[in-house]
Amino acid sequence: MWRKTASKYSLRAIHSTSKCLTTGEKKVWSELSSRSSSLSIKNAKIKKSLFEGGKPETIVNIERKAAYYSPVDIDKTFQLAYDELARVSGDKYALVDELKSQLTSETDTEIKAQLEKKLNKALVDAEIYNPEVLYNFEYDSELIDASQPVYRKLLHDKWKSHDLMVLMQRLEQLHVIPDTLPTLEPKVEVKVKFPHNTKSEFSSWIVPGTVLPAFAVCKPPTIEITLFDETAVTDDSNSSSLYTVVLVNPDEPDLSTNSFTTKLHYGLSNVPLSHTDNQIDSGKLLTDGEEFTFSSYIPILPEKNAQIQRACLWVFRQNEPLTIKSCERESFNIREFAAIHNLTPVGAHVWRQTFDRSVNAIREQYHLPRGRVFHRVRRTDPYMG
Amino acid sequence: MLSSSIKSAVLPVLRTFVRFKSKADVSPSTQRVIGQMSALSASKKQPKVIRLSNEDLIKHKSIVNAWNLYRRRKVSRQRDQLNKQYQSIVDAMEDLKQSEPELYVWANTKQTNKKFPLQLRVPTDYPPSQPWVYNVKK
Amino acid sequence: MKGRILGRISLRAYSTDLKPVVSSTLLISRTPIISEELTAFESQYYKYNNELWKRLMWTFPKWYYYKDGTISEQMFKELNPAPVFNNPNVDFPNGRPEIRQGRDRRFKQELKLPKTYSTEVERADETAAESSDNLSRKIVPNSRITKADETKDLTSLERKLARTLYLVISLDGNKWSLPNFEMSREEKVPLHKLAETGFQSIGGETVNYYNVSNTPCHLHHSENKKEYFIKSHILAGKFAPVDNSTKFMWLAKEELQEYLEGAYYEDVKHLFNDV
Amino acid sequence: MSFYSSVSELLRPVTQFKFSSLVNVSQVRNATKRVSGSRTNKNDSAGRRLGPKAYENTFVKPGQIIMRQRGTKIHPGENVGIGIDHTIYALEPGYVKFYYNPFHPYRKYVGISLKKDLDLPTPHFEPRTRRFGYVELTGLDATKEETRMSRKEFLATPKLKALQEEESAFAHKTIEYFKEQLSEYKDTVEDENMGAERLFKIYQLVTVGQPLEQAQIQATFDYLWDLKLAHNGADISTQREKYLNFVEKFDNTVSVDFSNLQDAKLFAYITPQARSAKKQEITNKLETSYSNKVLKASEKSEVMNLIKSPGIFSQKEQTDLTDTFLPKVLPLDVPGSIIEDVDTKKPPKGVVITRVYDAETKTLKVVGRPKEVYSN
Repeated sequence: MWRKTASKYSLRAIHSTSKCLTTGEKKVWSELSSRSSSLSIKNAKIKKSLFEGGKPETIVNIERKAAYYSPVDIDKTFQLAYDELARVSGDKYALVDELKSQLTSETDTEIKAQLEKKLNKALVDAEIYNPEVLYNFEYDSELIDASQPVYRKLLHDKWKSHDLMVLMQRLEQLHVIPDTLPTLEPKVEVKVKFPHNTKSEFSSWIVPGTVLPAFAVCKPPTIEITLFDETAVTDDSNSSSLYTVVLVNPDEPDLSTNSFTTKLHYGLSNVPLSHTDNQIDSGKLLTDGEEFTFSSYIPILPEKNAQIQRACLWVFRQNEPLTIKSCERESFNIREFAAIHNLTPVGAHVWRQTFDRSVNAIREQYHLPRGRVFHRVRRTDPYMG
Repeated sequence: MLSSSIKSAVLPVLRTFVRFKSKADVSPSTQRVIGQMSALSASKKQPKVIRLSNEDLIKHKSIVNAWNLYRRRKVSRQRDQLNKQYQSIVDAMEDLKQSEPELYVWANTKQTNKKFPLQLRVPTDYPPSQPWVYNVKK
Repeated sequence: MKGRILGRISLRAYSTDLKPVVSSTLLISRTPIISEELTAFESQYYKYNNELWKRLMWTFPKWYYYKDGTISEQMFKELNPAPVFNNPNVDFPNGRPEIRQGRDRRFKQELKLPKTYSTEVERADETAAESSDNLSRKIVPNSRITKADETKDLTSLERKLARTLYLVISLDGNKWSLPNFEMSREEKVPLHKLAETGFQSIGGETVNYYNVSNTPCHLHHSENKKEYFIKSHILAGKFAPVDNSTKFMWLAKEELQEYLEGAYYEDVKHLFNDV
Repeated sequence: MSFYSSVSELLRPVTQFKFSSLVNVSQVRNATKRVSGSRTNKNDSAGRRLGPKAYENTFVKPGQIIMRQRGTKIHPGENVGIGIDHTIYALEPGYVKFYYNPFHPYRKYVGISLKKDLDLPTPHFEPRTRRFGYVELTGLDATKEETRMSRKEFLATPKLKALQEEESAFAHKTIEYFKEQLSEYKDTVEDENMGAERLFKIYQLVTVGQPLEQAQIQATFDYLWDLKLAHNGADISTQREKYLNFVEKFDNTVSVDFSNLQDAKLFAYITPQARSAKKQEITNKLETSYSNKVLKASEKSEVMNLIKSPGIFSQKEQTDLTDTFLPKVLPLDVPGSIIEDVDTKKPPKGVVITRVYDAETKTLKVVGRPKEVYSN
């Protein structure tokens, strides 16, 4: 049986070698009335060179373009491959339609949740091989639309393949876990940058574990929290989409016990986040900053010879809206804080700081007392706690 | 032995024929070893690395994706058919066991002196000059 | 012991007349002689990969196979002239060449080797037999499409060399079926023996075949009849019906769908090979 | 948390063993001993004095040796180090504890607990107990220690200072320049100083890769944050309101082309929609009237002006457009860019003779090309 369909399909494929978007099957990915426009390539020229061959439009330089040679027969093979992929996608879209109709008639919430999970998977499967989606994901970051399940899947895979591993390595090796919280099951990607910086080495996203000078962290950071799981889809009434962000320094010297205490440096709560609106940036702080902040930002300003200190940023998912009036900064117990407010840690980030020449000026700006100075040789006095 | 046609092909070449002296000051045996080694080594013989443009990378990825899907579909179809065939053997034997125990015993007896036929051939890309053997000697 | 069992079974057979008739169906197939036909996508994919592979191949070590100053080297040089080198005073509108060892590294190397046969002149005095003995002759493969394919001879064993063919017969010229042989109620024989003797009786004397197993591969129930299928391959010879009114054909899977009865085909179709 | 609860059962520390049971094993020599000895049994050496030097719950100081051994009979655990000959020594002052580690169930460990009643190993999900160990300095010592530099810092200081001066000079110059240019917009921009400083901040943020709109927001945020800090918690709502009003007016009045600051020009603000429309318009114009033909010098400068129109294209877009419409050498397939029948010995004026490789015939061709096909 399959042979019949295969031969029929191959005949059609031969007739449509160079012309695309003509046959019925190809409509799956060229039809844009029910699909988001972010699933197709925006630049018409690049789209044409992808489907009809010729010199690549992504090479702008005219000489390099002329000197470029595509692999032999790639266009013809691509057309046949596209037919094959579109056919598979067509089956998946049929499944999507079926699941959607089932969803509208279903009333049981549990079955509905299962159906939604299936629907999401079908939507991913229907687009995951779309060459236009792959192109946009690789080369056109503007078109990555996190409201589409397929882009979320691609983003998640990319995160897991590198950034997540780097983060977990740094969290463990720098003992952020278990010094602040026991452990972390990462569910969201947390990216941090300090956008007030005008030096290129400090203005981009921070790699976990980097040592930063005080002037580079003197104003509140932009925090990007990318949500991957489908349950976190937000609408305003749904309280599970509210997040709490806490920045702590577990290395604040405590001379009375000859040990360390944890200090709270920044606290945000009730921050609504969704797949598309996922940044806590200056714009948001400018308009709603007062509402979110329960503990305003004070940079970590290590004292001379107090060694390197860790800035641990934790992102929690809230189970209900919180009313945190204010919080004691000194001797902050983050475990207790999470337990009291019923918070689930979903993401974390860490950078490090040490004393540098910009510390004193920033202390003055923030009206903080001058920092203590410690002897540079470590003594053998025992622990007093 | 050179055929006459080859000789005719060689003749125009002979006019440019020059016998060279050995270029290097090495013995012929050493030269031969050098030739053999260099034929095996990669130096200067490697092609340029293929650097694909963005479009071509996506095209290549899509081709590979499509191929993997295609193969997966084909293999799973074959596996399904084999499963069905096995199931129908089981069904037939179960039925035989119930209705015709005697035939079941015969059908289940191992054929010990049976040999795989040498005449069964692996398919080739092009057929032999006589595709089928008609005269059977018993 | 065996006699006792036999006696009991025959007794039981007599006692109920409604017991279905046992029969054996021979599923005799001609296995493919040539490789599978590729689909358009398959052949295109292989072609594409082959081109990539050629592009990434090492340069042919000419100096190893053709010694400097020999006749064969001269012939090779004439066939493969050196490409234009990267002259800085020349404009190359489509990229500057990168020549290493007489090959442009940007492309696959296209080599022409001296042919062992002449392309123009055929020797007049050379007979066909002589030319087939000639080791330096040009190799021309046989066509994958045979005469039987062209004349659409459905009884030929030389048709559709790339497919598995199955024998179907028709006793009256209208109803086609796989060869089926009923077992007598008096004397029981093994199913595969029944199929073999039946096949030989209708015209399989001149066939060299190989019975895959004595185990039936399928059971088809029809009204008051049980058909057990026995798999077999034809190795050589020809099916020649004893009775002239018996018609036969060698058919591939899709053709069987046309000739066999619908419900019957649906029941047995998984036994037929797709290739 | 669920992971923690599921695993914590498994990771509960194994009960500590008494150290005495480790060392109280009496030695047994199993090899037979000949009465008369042998040739190989004559060179006996002195004992190496191996074994534990500190016992369970002994208080040790940093550097004190806990165990001498051949190989790791006992592995180093928390707050201890191991030497080249596997000697285990203390890194922190505290109490010696011998223990098993659930992650390596067949190893014996020795570690130092900072408190006598704290058992080792520390539970896997509990925070570590850490000692600070530095003493606070006061008075003159503190000032001296604070100003003390590392050699690296000391050597880099003059360079850093020069760099800082250069930066501030550039900032001053640019702000002055912006002020000068802002005088044109006097009727709408009241505070030139504030405007010029804002423009400079936006310029700095744009050069590190922020989009213009985001840079504007960031500049506002930074200004208000500094304002808040300067007032130390006092009410700043009036100043805030004032600045936000100023920003709204200013950003809608004037903007600067940041693609090349050397000849930066202020220009009247255009909305993003208007900008993209203009972009489209210029690209269309370039494509219809200036592509695929040999351009005269005047036309070339027109193209350049179009590409450099202030505030329309980014730096990257400008180079891309220049590459496309003003290439170094015009391709051969452009009509009129090749003059086939030309006297190669005496080419006419304005014609350059070149050799060109023809890919079809795989030969070299001598052709004449008008001077205009070359960009310079």
